[in-house]
Amino acid sequence: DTSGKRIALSNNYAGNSWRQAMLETFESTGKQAVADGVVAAADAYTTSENQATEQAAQIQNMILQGYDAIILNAASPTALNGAVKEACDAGVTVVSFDGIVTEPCAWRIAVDFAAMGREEVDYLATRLPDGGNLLEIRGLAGVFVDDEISKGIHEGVAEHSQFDIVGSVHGDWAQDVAQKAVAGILPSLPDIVGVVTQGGDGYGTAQAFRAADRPTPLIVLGNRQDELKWWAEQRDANGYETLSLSIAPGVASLAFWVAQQVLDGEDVAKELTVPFLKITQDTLDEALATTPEGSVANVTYSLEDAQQVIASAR
Amino acid sequence: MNILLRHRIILPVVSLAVLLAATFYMQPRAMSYFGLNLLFNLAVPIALATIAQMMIIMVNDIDLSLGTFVSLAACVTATFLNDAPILGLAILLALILSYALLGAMIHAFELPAIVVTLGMSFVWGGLALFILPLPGGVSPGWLRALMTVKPPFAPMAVVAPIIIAAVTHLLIVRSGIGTVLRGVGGNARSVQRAGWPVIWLKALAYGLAGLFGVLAGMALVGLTTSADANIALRYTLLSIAGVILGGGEFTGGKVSPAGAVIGALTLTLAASFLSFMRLSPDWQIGAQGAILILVLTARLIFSRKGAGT
Amino acid sequence: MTILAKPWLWSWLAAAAAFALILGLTGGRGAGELAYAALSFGAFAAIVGLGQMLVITLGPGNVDLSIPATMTLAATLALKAMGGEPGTAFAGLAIALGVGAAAGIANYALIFLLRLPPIIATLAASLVYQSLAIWSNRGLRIKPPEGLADFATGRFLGMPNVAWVGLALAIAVWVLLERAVAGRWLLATGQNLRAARLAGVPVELVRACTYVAVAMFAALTGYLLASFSGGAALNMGAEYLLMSIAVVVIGGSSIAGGNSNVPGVWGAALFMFLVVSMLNSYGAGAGARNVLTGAIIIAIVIAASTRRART
Amino acid sequence: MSDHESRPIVALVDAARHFGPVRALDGVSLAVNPGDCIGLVGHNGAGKSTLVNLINGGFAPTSGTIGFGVGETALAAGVRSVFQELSLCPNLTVAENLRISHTSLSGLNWRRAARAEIRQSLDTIFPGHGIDADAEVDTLSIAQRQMVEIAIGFAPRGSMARLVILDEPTSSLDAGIADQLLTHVGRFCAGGGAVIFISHMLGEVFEVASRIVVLKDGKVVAEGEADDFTRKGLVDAMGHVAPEAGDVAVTAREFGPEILRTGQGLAARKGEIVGLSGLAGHGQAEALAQLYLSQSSAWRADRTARAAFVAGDRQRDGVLPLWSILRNISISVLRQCARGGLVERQAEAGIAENWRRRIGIRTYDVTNPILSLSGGNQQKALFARALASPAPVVIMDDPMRGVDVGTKQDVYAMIRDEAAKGRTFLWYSTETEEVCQCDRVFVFRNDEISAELSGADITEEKILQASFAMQEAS
Ligand SMILES: Nc1ncnc2c1ncn2[C@@H]1O[C@H](COP(=O)(O)OP(=O)(O)OP(=O)(O)O)[C@@H](O)[C@H]1O
Ligand SMILES: Nc1ncnc2c1ncn2[C@@H]1O[C@H](COP(=O)(O)OP(=O)(O)OP(=O)(O)O)[C@@H](O)[C@H]1O
Ligand SMILES: [Mg+2]
Ligand SMILES: [Mg+2]
Repeated sequence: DTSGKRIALSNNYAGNSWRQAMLETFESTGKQAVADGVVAAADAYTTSENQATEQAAQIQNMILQGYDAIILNAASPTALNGAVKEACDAGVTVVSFDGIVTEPCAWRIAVDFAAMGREEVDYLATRLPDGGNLLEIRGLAGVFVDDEISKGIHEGVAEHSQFDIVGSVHGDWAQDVAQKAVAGILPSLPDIVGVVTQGGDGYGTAQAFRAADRPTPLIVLGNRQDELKWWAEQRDANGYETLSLSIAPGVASLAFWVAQQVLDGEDVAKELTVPFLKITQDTLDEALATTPEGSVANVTYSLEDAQQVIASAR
Repeated sequence: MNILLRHRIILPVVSLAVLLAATFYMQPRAMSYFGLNLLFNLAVPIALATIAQMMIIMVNDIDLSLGTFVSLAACVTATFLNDAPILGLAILLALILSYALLGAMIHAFELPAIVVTLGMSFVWGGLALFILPLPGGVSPGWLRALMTVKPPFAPMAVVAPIIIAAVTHLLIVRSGIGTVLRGVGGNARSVQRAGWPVIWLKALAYGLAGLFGVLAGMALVGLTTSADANIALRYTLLSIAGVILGGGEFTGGKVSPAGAVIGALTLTLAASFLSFMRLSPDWQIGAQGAILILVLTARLIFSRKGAGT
Repeated sequence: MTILAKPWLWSWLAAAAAFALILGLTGGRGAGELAYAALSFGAFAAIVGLGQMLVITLGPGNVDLSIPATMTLAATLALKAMGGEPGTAFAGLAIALGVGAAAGIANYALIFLLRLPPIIATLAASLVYQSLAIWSNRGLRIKPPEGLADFATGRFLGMPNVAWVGLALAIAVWVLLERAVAGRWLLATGQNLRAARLAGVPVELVRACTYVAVAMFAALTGYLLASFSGGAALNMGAEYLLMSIAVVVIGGSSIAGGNSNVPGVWGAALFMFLVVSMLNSYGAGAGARNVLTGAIIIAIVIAASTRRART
Repeated sequence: MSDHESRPIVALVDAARHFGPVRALDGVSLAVNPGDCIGLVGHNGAGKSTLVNLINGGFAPTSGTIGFGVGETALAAGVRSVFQELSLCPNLTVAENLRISHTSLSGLNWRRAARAEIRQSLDTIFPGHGIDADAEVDTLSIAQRQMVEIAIGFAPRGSMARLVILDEPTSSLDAGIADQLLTHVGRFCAGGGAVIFISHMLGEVFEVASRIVVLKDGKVVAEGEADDFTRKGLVDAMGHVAPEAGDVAVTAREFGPEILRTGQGLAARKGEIVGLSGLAGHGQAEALAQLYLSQSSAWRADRTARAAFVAGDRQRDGVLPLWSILRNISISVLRQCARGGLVERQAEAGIAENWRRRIGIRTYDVTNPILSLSGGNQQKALFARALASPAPVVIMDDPMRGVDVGTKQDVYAMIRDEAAKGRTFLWYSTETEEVCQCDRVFVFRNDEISAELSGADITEEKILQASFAMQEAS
């Protein structure tokens, strides 16, 4: 019985649509769970700055506030270990997701980001058997997710030797930053057949190609609604075909249920994996229909989903 | 006269006390050895960084690179200092030295410090990315032990700021060289005319800032156990706010080390206080701004009073 | 000798050098394309830079750190109000500028009424604006009306429309500072506030107008940038915090106030775009890119200041 | 006398200093011996401050040599300088400021030693000064700061002061304190020390100097025992033929209606020259600043200003340091020479050039930076700024600080001229002689008006009486 337990979400950043969708999913899941008497409280906290130091302080405050579990989207996989350890020592359950922490006492709901990078290149190989030049859009420098995806992409390219990465820029997972970086490097690049991205940067990339009057290459997208809409428009106009994949913000609800299960005394493995959300030419219209304007394609996970994930990890 | 001198420190002390009382009221659990430690231990590196910023503000400059510098120091601490202590120490010393050099250069070429440090923030940040392209590294064991030591009576998080304040007060306010350094901020020309080599004094002030910046990075790693290239970016603005909150002024060499430390504690506490209030996530960020304004508004009441007497 | 003493020269030289280095890589191919991109993105930096320059001219300690938040808030509210409906572009512009003016007034009220140092006041206010932006739209990216998007990404006489806007504003600011009474007041206030007041300058009016102006410049930039890149994002202004200060100082304006430099702002804005493009084109990693950018900024400042000292 | 004591403390041989085309100092030879008290006089921009800066090492000479009796540098030779503008650190206490100059003061207990030393020095020079050694300098009045600076100059500071250079030390001191200083200078020289005393107040120079050196346009034009000069001879040597003060009788005039009255009781009629007097630091400057601020607004600028202000503390209140002389002057008339909000630059330049000629600012081009002017000439530019404006009331806060005799006469005449045309002047001065030229005088004591004098009542004795009465009573 977890009806007396209190769960907190520690979030380090609220400045993009993905995080906003994540907060919303958590809030609706949490509210419902409180209303159903599953838990006593489910509160979300966001730091004012995307910084590990602030989040560490936030976690320490949660310990003081006496939460029973903290679910955590971490600013850094290692810099929060001190605070997470303190939480564990104080008897608090810590479940990290998306931005996971390496501290062994915490649970991790991980997405295999490297696999995501590899899959992008694999997909390009099926579509472009002749290969060609690729442009890589990276995320925020110095962040673990950026490095993982990039690693996967480079592994993929090593495997499919017909591809060459001829340029790489940091788009910080933001359309406007990506647009600017791509516009700056394009003039010095040869013809590009494909763009591998990390999510949140595909639309900006497409805009930059359009502004430079270059043919639109095959851009792998990242599930943002504006990207999907652009994709649908291109498809209708000229049969454009691509793949979109990213982690679903609803993973916060999965983390919530995992934490609830741990509090409930379930035996849960420390390492859990969640598949990423993939949108193909066939599922595009469906995804577009269910994604709110300006948001991100999402799925909300239920208790059953969580139990399934837990069971498959055993 | 003495009232005026003292009142510069009264305000930070009062703000901290009020905020602390409000925090204890909302979260009585904080009123314990364990609670105080959780509340304040992350303020220790901030306090050190604030002191570093104060050294720069003391000579009428401002440092926009402090956050990236502390991040770099943290990266060095979590990698070289742990793996090869001698090399790590040498690198940290080189960092301090380069800060001193920067001060001398700013003086010699009469460069605006704000621009040079803005440029340096890119440099430090880039170097940190070289050292740790990925978050990671490990805190040296002795450092972790030092930062988590449990002294009798009061937790480390309370003892350390007191020590920092006392040491820097002696160094900056009481000592002869500290007086001359503040004099550089007050009127560099007259210090020069008295025969002091102002370029060395500037180098010294910047070197001290580098020293405290490095200490901040080390303390931070001791607490977080590892580092990343972006770990302390926030410290730039936080440290400036801390100096001002502590009764310092941007020009004229008017700074107070004890005030700066208290300012750092107040800022840390303000964030915790807000999280105890359980605001809606939409407003949590804005509330941090509001509380910053509120605390500084207290300055106004005091300065009006000060002017009245 | 006199031309070398012009502080704005160095930012233009640096921009030209970066431009040439990129073209060196491509063997001269893509020059027009690159110039077009530089003008497009430089325009945003130039517009916020012009605003920041006015504030920095007010003297030591004056700076607006709320530019990113104001950009985001203005863009968010304007795009939400327009909702992608055609024919709403001017209403959206009015909303954006109105938000800018309100933010500017709020910033100045904190500075004037509460006597907060501008750095702290605008920093604190920016957190509030950020909250407002989150609260109003929860980070949804709403598309601009088509006509507006076409304008923002379009060109006129071969130059991007946004660059024309930036150019017009630069000329307006230049005339203000060089010829107008108000500009003289601003420059006097920046040199010595007390002396300016005693010389009959309405210093508080000058300060208030300046803080409102910078916020409105930021709001306009936010509005244009959101239209340009297909929607407002909560973090869209982030990089313009350091950028706005950097273009002012690289452009040769004195950070000590009372002295400003319009052509330099544009040169520096182009440079900031081109240097990143150049380093990207040469395949520099994030670390090397940062170190080199920083080193170049410092080199420009040293070059400009030693030239000035010699004359 | 031992050998080195008979050698000059400092000797300049053909020393010159040029700033680009400006020959600030053009070949000066001068030896200062122990026991000398040299009065250095000259018009504004004659090169006095430049000479001082050469002796104390602030500037290197363009040509010629500077030799010291002891050691290689001015500091080692025991040369001390008291500069006219504030060269204390305002954020430090009086004792801490001594520490700055006393580079060898060290040890754990340096504060006690510094406090004792500065107290001792202040007590010796200015008995009854009432300055706390632990007071922060920015809480002191400008006169008190000047006293502290002088005391630091004469303090032993490890070695002994052998030559003290005083650049216009009395310009912000009132007569009583100035007398204390002159007495001390006499004592110091009698004890074997040397002093270079720069002042535009010739009376003081005659009182204290044993030898007088006259500079004109960077050259020594006259030099000799003080007794060999007459006041008129000195003024002639400085190159001015302006009439002496008092030559022009103050004629009784008709005034217009009263146009000003403050809560404090300060009042002025149209066309009147109203003087403010009393000991320095008794609220006169504050009263004037308040009056000006109440007459103008920080929020709007009237087309014609109601008042104009001439600052005495020009660094703090007057000069806009980055600008040319032209822009510094024209700031007060921008609204007059603007059309549609844009400045008409020809009109502006015309006004500035006109005033440069009328008031005799020593520059060949008004587009030169204001800081290239000597202190006195900067002050003239500030005068030009106020007089050029159409404001009916001109408020002057000790505006003659550092203005030379000849110029003073010109300015007096100009003020009377403008007053006759119907302008009102409020004029605070530390020099009683100037105040005596006014139509009406308010004497301040402890931030209040202690006497209002007019007509024949305006005499030095009456003013002094009103300044001191209360203090003697209490
Ligand atoms: N740094 C400088 N740059 C250019 N010109 C200078 C500089 N310093 C002094 N001068 C010029 O040198 C001349 C002598 O100046 P100085 O200050 O020595 O005169 P002064 O005799 O002290 O005059 P005053 O009585 O007004 O103080 C002046 O014409 C002045 O404009
Ligand atoms: N910032 C500066 N830049 C260039 N020259 C300067 C600067 N400040 C002062 N000077 C020069 O130094 C000389 C001395 O200036 P200062 O204000 O000390 O004059 P002063 O001797 O006090 O004037 P006065 O005797 O007229 O009161 C001036 O001639 C001026 O040209
Ligand atoms: Mg002089
Ligand atoms: Mg002088």
